[in-house]
Amino acid sequence: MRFRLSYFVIVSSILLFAYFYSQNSIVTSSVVFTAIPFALPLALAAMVGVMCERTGIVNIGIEGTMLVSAFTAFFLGAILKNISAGLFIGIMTGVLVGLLLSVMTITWKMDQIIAGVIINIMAAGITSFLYRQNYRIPSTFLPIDIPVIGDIPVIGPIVSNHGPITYFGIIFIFGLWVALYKTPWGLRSRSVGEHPSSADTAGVSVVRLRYINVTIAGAVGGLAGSYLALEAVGIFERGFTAGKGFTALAIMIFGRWNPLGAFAAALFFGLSQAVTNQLMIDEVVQIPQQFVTMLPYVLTILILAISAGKVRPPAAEGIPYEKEKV
Amino acid sequence: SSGTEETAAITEADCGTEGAFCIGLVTDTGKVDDKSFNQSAWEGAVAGAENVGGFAKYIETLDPKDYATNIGQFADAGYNVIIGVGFLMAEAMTTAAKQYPDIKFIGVDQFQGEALPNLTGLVFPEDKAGFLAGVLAGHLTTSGKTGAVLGTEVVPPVRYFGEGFRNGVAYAAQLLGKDLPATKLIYHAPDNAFNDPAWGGATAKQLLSQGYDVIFGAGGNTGNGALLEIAKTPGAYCVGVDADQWGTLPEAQPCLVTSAMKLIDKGVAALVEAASAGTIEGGNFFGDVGLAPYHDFDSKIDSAIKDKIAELTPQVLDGTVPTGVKL
Amino acid sequence: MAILQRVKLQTLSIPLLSLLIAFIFGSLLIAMQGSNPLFAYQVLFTKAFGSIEGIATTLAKATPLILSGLAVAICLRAGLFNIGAQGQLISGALASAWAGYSFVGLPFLIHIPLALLFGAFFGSFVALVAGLLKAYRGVHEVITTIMLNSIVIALADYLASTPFKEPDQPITRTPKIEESARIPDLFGLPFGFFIAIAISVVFWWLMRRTTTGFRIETIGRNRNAGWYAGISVKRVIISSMLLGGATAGIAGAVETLSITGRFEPAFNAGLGFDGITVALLARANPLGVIPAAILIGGMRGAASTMQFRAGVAPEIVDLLLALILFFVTAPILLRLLKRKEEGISLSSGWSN
Amino acid sequence: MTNLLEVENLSKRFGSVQANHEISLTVKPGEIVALLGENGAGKSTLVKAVIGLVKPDSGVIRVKGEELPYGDTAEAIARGIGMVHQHFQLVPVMSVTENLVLGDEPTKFGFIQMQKAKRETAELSKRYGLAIDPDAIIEDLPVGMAQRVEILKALRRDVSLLILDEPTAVLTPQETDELLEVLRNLAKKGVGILFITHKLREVMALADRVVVLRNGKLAGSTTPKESSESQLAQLMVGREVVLHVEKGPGNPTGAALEVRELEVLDDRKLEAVKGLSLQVNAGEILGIAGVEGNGQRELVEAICGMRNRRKGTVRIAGKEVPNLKPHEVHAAGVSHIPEDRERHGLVASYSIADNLVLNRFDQEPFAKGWIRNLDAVASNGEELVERYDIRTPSASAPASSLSGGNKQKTVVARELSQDLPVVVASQPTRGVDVGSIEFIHKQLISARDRGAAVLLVSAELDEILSLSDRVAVLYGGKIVATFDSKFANRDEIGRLMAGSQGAHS
Ligand SMILES: Nc1ncnc2c1ncn2[C@@H]1O[C@H](COP(=O)(O)OP(=O)(O)OP(=O)(O)O)[C@@H](O)[C@H]1O
Ligand SMILES: Nc1ncnc2c1ncn2[C@@H]1O[C@H](COP(=O)(O)OP(=O)(O)OP(=O)(O)O)[C@@H](O)[C@H]1O
Ligand SMILES: [Mg+2]
Ligand SMILES: [Mg+2]
Repeated sequence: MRFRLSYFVIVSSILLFAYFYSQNSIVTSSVVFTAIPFALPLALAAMVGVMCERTGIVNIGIEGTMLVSAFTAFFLGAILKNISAGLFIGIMTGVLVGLLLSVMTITWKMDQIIAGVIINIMAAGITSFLYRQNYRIPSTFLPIDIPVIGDIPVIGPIVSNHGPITYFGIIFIFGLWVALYKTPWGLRSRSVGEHPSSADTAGVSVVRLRYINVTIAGAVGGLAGSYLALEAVGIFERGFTAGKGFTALAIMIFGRWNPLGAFAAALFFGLSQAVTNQLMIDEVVQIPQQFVTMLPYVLTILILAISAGKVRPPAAEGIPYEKEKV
Repeated sequence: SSGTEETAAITEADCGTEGAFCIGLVTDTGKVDDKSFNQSAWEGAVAGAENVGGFAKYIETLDPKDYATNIGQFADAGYNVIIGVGFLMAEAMTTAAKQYPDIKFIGVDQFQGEALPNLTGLVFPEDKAGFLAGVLAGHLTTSGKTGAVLGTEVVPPVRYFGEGFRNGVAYAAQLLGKDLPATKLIYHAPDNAFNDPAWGGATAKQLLSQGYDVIFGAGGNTGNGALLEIAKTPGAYCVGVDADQWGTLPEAQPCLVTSAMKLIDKGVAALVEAASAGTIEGGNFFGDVGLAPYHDFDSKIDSAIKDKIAELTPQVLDGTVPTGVKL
Repeated sequence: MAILQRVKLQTLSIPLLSLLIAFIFGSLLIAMQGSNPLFAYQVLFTKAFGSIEGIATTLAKATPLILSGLAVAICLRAGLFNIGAQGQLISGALASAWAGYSFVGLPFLIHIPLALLFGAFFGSFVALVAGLLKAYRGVHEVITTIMLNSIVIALADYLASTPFKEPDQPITRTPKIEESARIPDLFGLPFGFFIAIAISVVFWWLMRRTTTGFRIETIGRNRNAGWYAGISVKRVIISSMLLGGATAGIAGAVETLSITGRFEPAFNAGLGFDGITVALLARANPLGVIPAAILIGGMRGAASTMQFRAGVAPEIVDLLLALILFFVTAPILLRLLKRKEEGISLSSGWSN
Repeated sequence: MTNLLEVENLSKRFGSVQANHEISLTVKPGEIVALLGENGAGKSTLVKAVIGLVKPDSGVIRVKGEELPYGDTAEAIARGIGMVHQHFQLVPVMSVTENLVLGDEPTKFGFIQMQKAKRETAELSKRYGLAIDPDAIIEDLPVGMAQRVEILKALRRDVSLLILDEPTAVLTPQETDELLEVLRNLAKKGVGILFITHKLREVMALADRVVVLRNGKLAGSTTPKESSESQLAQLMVGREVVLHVEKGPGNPTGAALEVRELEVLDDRKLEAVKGLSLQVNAGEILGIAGVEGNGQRELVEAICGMRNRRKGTVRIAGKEVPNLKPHEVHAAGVSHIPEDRERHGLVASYSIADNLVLNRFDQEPFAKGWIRNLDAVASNGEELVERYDIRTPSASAPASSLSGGNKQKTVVARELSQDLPVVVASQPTRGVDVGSIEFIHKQLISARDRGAAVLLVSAELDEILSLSDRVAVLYGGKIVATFDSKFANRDEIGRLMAGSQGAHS
């Protein structure tokens, strides 16, 4: 059933693309090309959610993780005049936030939603409090023109010319999918998220695995934040994550806690942003602009309402694991 | 940041006493270091204070419902001039001006319908700046495609800038006898409109990939996001907004051919000085708008174009050449 | 009796101690900024609670937070995470503003309740969409409420900038409401505050003493057992979303009718999101939201004075809030006090 | 011969409960030791300490003479301990194979070799004679199958000590016999077995040695040869227990529950009940015997309003009831002791008193109109706690604080205290200790004696045979035979349950 759904989505996407491409190849490529930068921060942020929730930890602190990582990535990148160092520091900041979330939710067994809210408020406050002007990074991570692939007709212009974090991010998403479904780590992680005592009784340390995964997820959140600061725009501003971490939660659920599903959902979002823009560019619509901007949100609700079915989240999510209560 | 700017003569403690000249500035919900109009207004206040030997201080507003309270803090502390930034504060300013007739109020971006003697609206014909930038853009474009990445349509200055720019391009087409397609105006959704640089950048990418080669970025950080993206693309031009962004956003220099300026700092400083001198009048005060210098692009722009812009500037500013933007 | 005292002591001592520790941490940050923390706190406190006007401001700030906190709390009780209080609140604010300026010549005894009703109705209408989708299609309320927030914000913006816009001026806002729709002050305190208190008490009573409250609580704790015991899961989902939405709508309406006097998008920014913090701080207890909201309201109301007098950036308030929430919920203090840990669990993921 | 397992003076306290107090125990290779005790005696705690799921407060655990670190499950498994847990430790959404390899996956280049794992699973299942589909998803399996997976999971890692915590609670008699056979064979190969159960019959049939716990302490140790079932029961409970159900003759009057031509689908939309008819008279207990998965659950759920009927009628006290919700069926006169008490029977975080009115909270006297009468709820709670012997310090304590047996008594108290004309009891004593079983049985009989029609569904054939006035055998969604229990023959019923044709009486 799920497989057929994904096939259906893939096939109809290709058909739609082919149709529009035959109508106007430049605009169509451009819209799909632009969907990627719109989608990438959402997709990476959604991976944070997927990784945490698959091991049973609800993470609504993604927004805060991105914000504070973007902050350190940018300012240390600027101070050290080295964006690679900034990227490293941004990721390490994410790791620290992941560890903080781990301590709160795994060791202290705090309510996971509260823990996420704390991270969000704290991140917004501290980055705004410490913000200073007149810092510049030497340059951003620049788009890469991929030699052979870039020359392939139709596909080349879409997949080439993105920045290195974008490529790494997409590879990571596919890698995460493989790891989650094909490796011992993935099987154990999913078990811990579904039924932690089963994993525990099989000799898998629930606490350790959750720590590892939430921390790695933090690093991914750091990557998403660094992407915004160092690749997408090259500046840091207060609150400039603009709610992407929350939209990512919806994307994660939309994608059914599956890395590729979430990536597809993020692409759908990115695509609807790009299409929205294109509608304004082509002035095909005379309806008020607010209605155009509502479009992706309305579409998402409609699609979910129609295709719905009950999405089933990892069963142990949100519940602290009490080892002795097996 | 302590939020104060002292000059040798006067300190905060003197405010409210005879002979002290104190200027208070209330930001809108942005911060005073927003690289945008709050910052420009504050810089103007500081410059004004320095010139007249006064003292300046700001309060950053968190919640738009606090405008009146924050204005009241300065009023109660005996400040002589209170500057309110942003058109959303207009109502609170009017109320305060009536309540404190002895204090001079300066409302940045606040058009005054009815004139109060102690309330001066510092307003700008943004459409004219946008128009001039548009004319330049119309001359510079090789693909003929021009666009603008903007904050939300519902904030009037943004719309004036954008539509002015579009009409400017159309005017250039007429001048050149070319058939340029209309400039595309892309507005962000109202939510978070001025603080979504990632959206601005990606939208600029979309325009660039469809061959748009002169793009106007106007909308706080959102617009800045567009400029930064364009700066990565060789051969494309971008146009900044408000201040001369050559200085405020140096990262955009590779593409920044000019900025559609609206000189808030200069206007605020002038009004502060007028207040100090007692020459300030109620009603509207029109601040300066115009194009920023071309900086490094000066040598790359055809002198015929530069001459044309120079010739057109006074005509647009005095209204002989109408921008056609409905205000 | 002794047990009662111990319980009371614990419920008070932890939050107070958390407050203290948060402020100590905060003072480090303030000192780092080059200001005097003690002076800053003194300003903060005297501004928020040191005078009648200060208290009035604090309570006025707290009023919408109590209500939006309730809107989140009541849904949490039913096991639903209502991130949509913001959208519901905006919808209520706009609807009440419309009712406030469109009906002319009504006596205030009719006009105010009517406008409040409009707020409640449209707030709950937005929530209803999420409730129906959850109950009948199983679409998760977190997605729908996030999406609905964006939709409502855009829609309200359109309405306030086009059909409902105050004519002859450029700002996106509705006309001012009629005087007859203005909620007056009572004893120098905002009357809306008393409405909010009354609604909290009603909710508290509802959850404690009525069968409706029992239904909501049962579904929140064990959906299967509740269904088995004859409680309609669908009805509880829908009715708690409706209740939450109506409360958020009233939050927007009270704010419009007593403070802002019209709908203007920026006026309602963040109120619904603060409601989440309030509800969590109060552990979803309908009476607990009152002190939580007063705390947040007081700090927010006094932040600009603190900046004015002590030169401290107002963001410090957010940091203090996060720290307080942290210390209230982290078990560190409980361990320090050697108290038996009581787990608070409001959420059990998206599945519940 | 050295001991395989030595536990010395092991103690563990949970808050105010001393779950284990200075317990010592040994298991030799090839020995089968049964561990007995009431609910809450500390059996599970003890074995969980051995496998490292619980950290003891003090004491020593040695495996093959070497000390085992506290709380290290992976280490315990590595030293050859396998355990079948009291509650399923299987990931419901995953396949049998995935569950089996979890924690010890065959890999190549870091990837799981799923094909190899599946082959291993098939081999394993063949080796122990426990047939199972490697690709089946756990949550689709009937409990008996799931239990097989549990057992295979424990056996997969070459165990030298196998611990089983109530493995037969969910098995049919046949399955139980198969399991006991597997265990005997393992013991022959030198595997030590530590076996927890509430079923004395199994102890007598299997164990070499019996260790009894009471209140967390060692109450005694014996062998099946030296003692009888009732002696064991007495050792467990500390008093004499009537193992044999005492009941007078039934006094059946007219039909109180009639089911005609019932057809019901299961969760997978397959027909589980196929045109079934039955009748339970007032003042009689009708027991449904059958191997789990033959439609018992669907039958009960269809009667009690938890599942829609596709076809057929249900009459209660002569009145036909349509497809209803559970509480409406209750209102029509049916008490229901649900199979899954944690899921449907109780709200764990609610007080016992609230749980005792869970299906009547909105009725007089517990509510007047819209307002709950908390005093009435509290006094009802106290009364029932007293009357039904629910062991708790207070009726206002949360239900989660109760032991399994007392949780079940709470549900029984709620359902039977209402004197409704029909009682449907589904697995009423599953996982409950002998003392509580005795009590629950008495309650069911007294319900019958006051004139209720009792429909009893249980996987325990002994329970069915001793309690029922009539026994109906369910096979393949149909009633294949009905006996008067006086003439019922255990073997014949067993054969009918397994699907072979038999004579009708
Ligand atoms: N815990 C459960 N066990 C078995 N089936 C269930 C359970 N919960 C729900 N169902 C099934 O799902 C159906 C829909 O569930 P839901 O609880 O939403 O219905 P409801 O409470 O009867 O609502 P309404 O009265 O609005 O129809 C039920 O009619 C029932 O068949
Ligand atoms: N994690 C825990 N926290 C608190 N108390 C516990 C915990 N686990 C067990 N207990 C308590 O310890 C005692 C022994 O429990 P245990 O599970 O060992 O009993 P048992 O003999 O296995 O009972 P049963 O036959 O019902 O399975 C009980 O009173 C139980 O309530
Ligand atoms: Mg139903
Ligand atoms: Mg046990």
